[in-house]
Amino acid sequence: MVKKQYAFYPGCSSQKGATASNFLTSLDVVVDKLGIQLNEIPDWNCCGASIGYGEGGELPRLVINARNLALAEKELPGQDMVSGCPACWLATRETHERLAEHASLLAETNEALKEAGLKLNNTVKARHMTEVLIEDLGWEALKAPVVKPLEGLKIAGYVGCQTNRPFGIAGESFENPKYLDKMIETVGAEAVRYEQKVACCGGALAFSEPDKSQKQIRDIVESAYDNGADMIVTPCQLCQANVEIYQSEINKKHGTKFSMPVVYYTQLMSVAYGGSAGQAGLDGQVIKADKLEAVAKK
Amino acid sequence: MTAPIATNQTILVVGGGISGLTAALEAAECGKQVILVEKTPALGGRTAQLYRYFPKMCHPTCGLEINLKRIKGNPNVKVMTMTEVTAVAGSRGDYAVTLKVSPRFVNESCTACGECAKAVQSEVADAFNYGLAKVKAAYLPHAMAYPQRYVIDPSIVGTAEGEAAKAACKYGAVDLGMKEETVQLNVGAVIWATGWRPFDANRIQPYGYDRYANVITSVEFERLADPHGPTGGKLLRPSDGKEAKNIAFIQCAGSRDENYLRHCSRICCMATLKQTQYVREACGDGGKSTVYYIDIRAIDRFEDFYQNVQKDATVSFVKSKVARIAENKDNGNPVLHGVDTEGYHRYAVEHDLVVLAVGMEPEVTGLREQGGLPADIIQDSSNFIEGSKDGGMFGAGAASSPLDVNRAVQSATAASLKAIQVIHKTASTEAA
Amino acid sequence: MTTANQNALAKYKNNFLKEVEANVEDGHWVKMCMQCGVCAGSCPLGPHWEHSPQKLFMMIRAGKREEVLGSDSMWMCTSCYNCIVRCPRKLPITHIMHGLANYAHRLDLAPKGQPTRDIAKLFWDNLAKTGRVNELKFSLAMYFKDGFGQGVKNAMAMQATGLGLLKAKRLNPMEIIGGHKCKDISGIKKMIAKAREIEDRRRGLA
Amino acid sequence: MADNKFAAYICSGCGIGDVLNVGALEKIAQKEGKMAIVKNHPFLCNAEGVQLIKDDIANEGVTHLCIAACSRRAKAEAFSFPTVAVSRANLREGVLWVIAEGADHDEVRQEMAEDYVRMGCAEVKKMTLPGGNLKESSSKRILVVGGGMSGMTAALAAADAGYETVVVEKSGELGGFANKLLKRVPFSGPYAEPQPTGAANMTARVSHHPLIKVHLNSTLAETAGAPGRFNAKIAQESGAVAEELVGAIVQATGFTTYDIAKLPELGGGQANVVDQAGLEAMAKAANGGAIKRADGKEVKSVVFVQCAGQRDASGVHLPYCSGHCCATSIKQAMYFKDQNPDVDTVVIYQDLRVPGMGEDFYRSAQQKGVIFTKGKAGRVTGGDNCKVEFRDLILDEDTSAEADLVVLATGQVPSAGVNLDDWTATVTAAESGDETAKAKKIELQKTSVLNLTYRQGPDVPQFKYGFADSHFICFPYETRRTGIYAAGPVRRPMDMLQAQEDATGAALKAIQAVENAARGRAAHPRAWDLSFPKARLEGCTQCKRCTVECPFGAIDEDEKRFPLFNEERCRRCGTCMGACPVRVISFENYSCDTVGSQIKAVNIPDEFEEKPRILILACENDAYPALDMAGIQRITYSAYVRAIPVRCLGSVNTIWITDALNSGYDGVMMMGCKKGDDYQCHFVKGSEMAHYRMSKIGDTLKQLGLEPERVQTQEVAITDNARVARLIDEYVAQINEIGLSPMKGFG
Repeated sequence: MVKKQYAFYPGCSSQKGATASNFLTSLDVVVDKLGIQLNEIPDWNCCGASIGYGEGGELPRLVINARNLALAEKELPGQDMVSGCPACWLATRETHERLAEHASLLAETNEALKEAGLKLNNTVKARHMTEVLIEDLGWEALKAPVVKPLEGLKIAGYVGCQTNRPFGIAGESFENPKYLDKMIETVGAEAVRYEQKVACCGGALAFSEPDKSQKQIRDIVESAYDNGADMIVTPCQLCQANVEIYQSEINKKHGTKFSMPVVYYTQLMSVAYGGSAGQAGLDGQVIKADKLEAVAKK
Repeated sequence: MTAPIATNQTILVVGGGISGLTAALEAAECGKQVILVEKTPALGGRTAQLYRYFPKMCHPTCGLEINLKRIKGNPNVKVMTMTEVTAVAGSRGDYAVTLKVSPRFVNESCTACGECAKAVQSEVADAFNYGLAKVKAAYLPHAMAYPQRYVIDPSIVGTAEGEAAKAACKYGAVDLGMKEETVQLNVGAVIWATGWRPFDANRIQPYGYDRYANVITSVEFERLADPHGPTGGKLLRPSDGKEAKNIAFIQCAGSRDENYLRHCSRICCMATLKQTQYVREACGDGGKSTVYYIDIRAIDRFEDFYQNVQKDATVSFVKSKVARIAENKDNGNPVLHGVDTEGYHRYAVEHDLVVLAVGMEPEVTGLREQGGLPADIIQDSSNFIEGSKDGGMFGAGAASSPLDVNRAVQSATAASLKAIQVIHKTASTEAA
Repeated sequence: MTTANQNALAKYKNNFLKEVEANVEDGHWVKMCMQCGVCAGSCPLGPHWEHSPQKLFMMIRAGKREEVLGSDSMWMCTSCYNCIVRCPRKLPITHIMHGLANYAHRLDLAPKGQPTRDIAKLFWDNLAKTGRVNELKFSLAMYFKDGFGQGVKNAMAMQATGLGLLKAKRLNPMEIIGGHKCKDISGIKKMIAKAREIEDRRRGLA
Repeated sequence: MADNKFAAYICSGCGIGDVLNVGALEKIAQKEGKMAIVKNHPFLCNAEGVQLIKDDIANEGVTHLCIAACSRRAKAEAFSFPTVAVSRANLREGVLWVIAEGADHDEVRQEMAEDYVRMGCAEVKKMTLPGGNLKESSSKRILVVGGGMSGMTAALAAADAGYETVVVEKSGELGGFANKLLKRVPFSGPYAEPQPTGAANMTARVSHHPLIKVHLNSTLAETAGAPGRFNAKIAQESGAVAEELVGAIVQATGFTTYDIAKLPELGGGQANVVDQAGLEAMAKAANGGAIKRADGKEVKSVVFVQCAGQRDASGVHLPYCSGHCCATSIKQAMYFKDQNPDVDTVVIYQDLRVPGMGEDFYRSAQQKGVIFTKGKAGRVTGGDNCKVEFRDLILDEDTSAEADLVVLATGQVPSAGVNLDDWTATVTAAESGDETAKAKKIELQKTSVLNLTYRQGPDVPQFKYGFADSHFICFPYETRRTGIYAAGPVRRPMDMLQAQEDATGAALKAIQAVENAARGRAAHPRAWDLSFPKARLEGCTQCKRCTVECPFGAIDEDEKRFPLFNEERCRRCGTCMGACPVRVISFENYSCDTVGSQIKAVNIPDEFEEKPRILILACENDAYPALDMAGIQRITYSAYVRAIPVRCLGSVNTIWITDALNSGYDGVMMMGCKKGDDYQCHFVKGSEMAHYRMSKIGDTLKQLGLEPERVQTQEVAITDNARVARLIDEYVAQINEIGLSPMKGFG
């Protein structure tokens, strides 16, 4: 069958050996089963993430993102840009929209891009992987490849911030988006109702303000436990890292016994679609997602 | 039904709320022929669903009684209920109007004796109480309903219950064979008194109206406070029927917000100040009202009402747009999160009940398809009616701007004269 | 005092609002705030702010330049975007906070040693070097930003975490030598330099 | 006129026939009611039943009929027979639906129904069909007092509807306050920019309108007469007096701005501190250029202080908010910004009040760079460098702003003429020979706007804070001086948009008044009423109670101090009838007799039967509907009460009470609406008066040897369906407590 083509922007954290490498691993099975072809944007660069502003300022941030858009425009014409990482997506989409809105900024941007031998017409649409799955394929298509429904798994869908605000998924509310729960149910698991669905994990401040952001993380994990979740699932690389990695810190500081696995929605899909634990990147968990591995081993 | 006689000397008033009633009566009491059409089964509109008015704390039904008496005593006004305008053709001084009359399944013979209701068991949502209660599927819309005639809900037509209702009526008033009808009229001028509707609170996601039982709207609160309402006037909260004593009022719920309504709905501040006095009436010194606001817009003479409420020890004011509402799972209390901007004080407080002072939007929006307004109508950015291009149709009351009752009546009275000007001009030019 | 700061002071005298409108990302929105405070209540790190966004906007209108730019409040922004989606006047508050922080940083009026400020700089330098972020170097840099001794402490403190990632092959020791990078590094460097130059010119900071 | 023929029609529908002995009711109508024709019908309100009645009117010459069926509030259209006198005996809502079911109530229920039939017959016998009082010579011209925006709007609105209009303006030109404005706030989308006032165009239209006559430099020296025949004497600059015969009056006399000299703490009177009117003058002088101060200096910074001398709880300044000032300051700040964006404009407000689409106007000002600061101004000092000290309520600190100019947003003070409470007090004092009062009366007279020759004083009553507003939320034009309607800022603080709407509404009411007067009909709230009070002057004792107590100033006194009724001013409430100690005042269809005969018609059981009889006199607007709706909701109450609806408790004549007690009633309940400041009475003081009169009845009761409890007055709201039933049962219990009346059998 004809595969859907997208200009793929993996983002730094998804690179081999980086904090979200397991996301990329798990994505392979998913795109394969769903007939999606991801064409990596050649020589893409970092988006500046949400912390880039401090030193980067406005125009330099716009410019580095414009470079990726320009590369996609040039090398992969006619393809939407899709990113797996909310921060990458957000920065790129913001750039796309602000340059569309302000001609002067676009001119300045191109003046800078010229230094890298590029020009931006700003024609590429920047999208997030979840957007593509839901809007371009639809729930039926996402359900079709399920061979190992994740029966009995109780999962807390943690949407977090940047896949949800300010753009979000079409038709979803900022306060109570339902698409992640729907994904959980699509792969045969049970979606847990809890309060922290769209709470912030502290984001980039996990490094600079550990106590403050770990307070956020603690609330999230606690609430997941209180509502009987076996694991947390998220579409966000930074959320995944923060919520999983710092549990040990929190345990140390507060004597809690957190050991709540945090996985990507693609890992759920990968397993449900018949992928092995390895293919689902489950070996990449700092806190092992045993129940999910068990299904994978079935 | 037979279409009433109408000519280019007739004024059509669309909407039987306080504005429509006023527009119709003021013209009729000047000797003009008026046809008053109302979408629902009874006149009175949203004011009839209010418990008290600000600032006098008097009862809207008192004025309604007088207006109904005026209607009963005035042959110049022809009332058509369950009727909607579906099309308007022609122009100033000579309009051809198409009306859709929905079946009531009860004819003029009804004496309101109530036997049909006794014969019926199944219930439907009580529109008069904003769905907070249920009524029999054969019902009188409310105690003061005019026309004083029962309604058979379509849901039981064609069922055994429908037949039972028919059998129970000694007067042959139940007519299950009624069909929707289309009526054509010629009129000289049209007054659109189509009123307002409360903004859909579900859309204000941070406040969780769709998720938390104890977050309700200001119009629902009116029904709770009303002795004729579903709780007999007790402030019982939905989740557990407990009496609510500590109540939060959130202003600008939808209004003054570019995510929802651009405009300020004008009435909500006074409505809330009034409702804090419902709490006092119900709970005395044991009650507690907290008003979360951006600006208190107690305009002109109403200022003294505001000053008196400020003196009330049970009422406090917080200058803050509440950021979000969570729910205390243990007791069902809504928890309000936000910041008091007068000096920056953060709060996270529980209340028994939250009342959203929802904004007003026009009941009939800008939609041009059936049931919408004719293309000739000029509307502002919030779809309120500014007038018509040909100057023969007028907005009145809350259809023209978010207005309190007093100003809606003022607006309707003015609209009435503008309509009279139109038909007088037609008459004089025809005479000439 | 930096020359940038002197220039700004000279140019805008006592009209801080005009300065913000001209020099701060989305600063022209500040005047549209109606002081409802929904942003203040929506921020996850709100409790740690000295001044909430809406209050900062009022302070800007009141010309409290040093207090605003010297504040560490906007450095508390986690970029969660709650304030943006709830603002009834549709102010891009998150961006304004980023803009204020960046402006304060450029004029060197931002608090010294403000951790987010320092890390933001490290992060940017890190990505500007190769075009991509090198997480290991970035983390190490973070640990050692306050000197060697503190660095060791930090590293030890985070050892469990680090080892965890290492085990999970999500932290690659080989990154210390080389690691991911873009091909056209020089182009990227020139491009960023140019962008900075244009922006500074526009803001009169050059 | 043909002989009277009386008929009674008893409906046995809605279960009446199942529960009541209709045959017995018929007999009573014949024997006791003396009805020539008595018929019953199983469904009287349907076409056939109604036709039965119509035929008897046509063929049998029936002139008076009593319909014993449902409440008078039900089936009004079906039972409308305009050519005959009609009474309604309320068997359904009044008996069937409120008396507990079951055999043990059959007897008392039947007795109650029989009494209502007796009452219905007795009432109709005393009624005559109101003929109305058509006036051939009635004037349909409209007088508009005041030539400002409100006045001009009213004049044009009436004239465009085809009514001749006379405008009286005290100044030398039309336009009023609007002439002082550079621009006005926008009335329609996009609500972003100040707009031309349009005063000039309007002035031109008014001046050239064929149906409008304008008197400039003129005031009202005297206004005599009544709706349809007001005679206005217009004093002109020349000293000449013109006379205009008009049918109704719109008072659009506007407002004056609150004097900033009264605000020294806010810099009032100091250099470069002006009010909004002052700023308009400067803006007009600038004529599109930079706005300059008195000293010629160009204004580079301006601070607007909102609520200056308004919303004042201390009682020193205006307690109210004038509504328009926030938008006005926004507009004025735009004057500066539009001319030069670099001018610093700061608005210091407590609550920014720009309702409706005004929110967009506010946004537009912010967009233009106007700074809004929530704060409370403390001290303002004028001079070359003005300073406004204020509390910044957001930053929670005392601070100050310096500016070239300070604008104080002061309020509107209505020009409503003489305060009638003040007037009445002065007149009473003057009449008792108080010299200073006499002098004051002359001074007050000078301040009058209308100079009405009414006994109740020269101007319209003021509602609150000197505004000539209506007391009613549902009826903003419900005036206390029939045919005279206040419009614009004299009625209530308002902006130009509302004023123009208001003036249009007032013009309609004026048109209505002249039409009603011509037809000899009452005005709102009894617009359909063709009855009017008649007095048998030969019996009058000139006690003046009627003239004093008429809430609408409808009754003057002739030189011999006999009452002079101006029926066109009359609202048919019957207060005069209730006031009259010798009972010489009556309406065709409502009189001491129509009610008195009902009271007497009730069958009073002797004391041994232990069946008390309690008379209820219920206000027909609130209490009677409440009783009715108790029935509709099937709330039961005692069968010992007999309810009679009255137009207003003010119309209750004490003779009814004494007659009732004399004839053996055990108690009388009077149910009226709320009294006091927030009174509900559409006839102003009816309820209050009843309470007052009943407080006086104590002596009479003593003479009769009766307990004071035997007469009770209650405030009843229309929503009191359940409460009214409770009140009745409690009162019955109380009466049983004190025992039955000793007067039985003497009546």
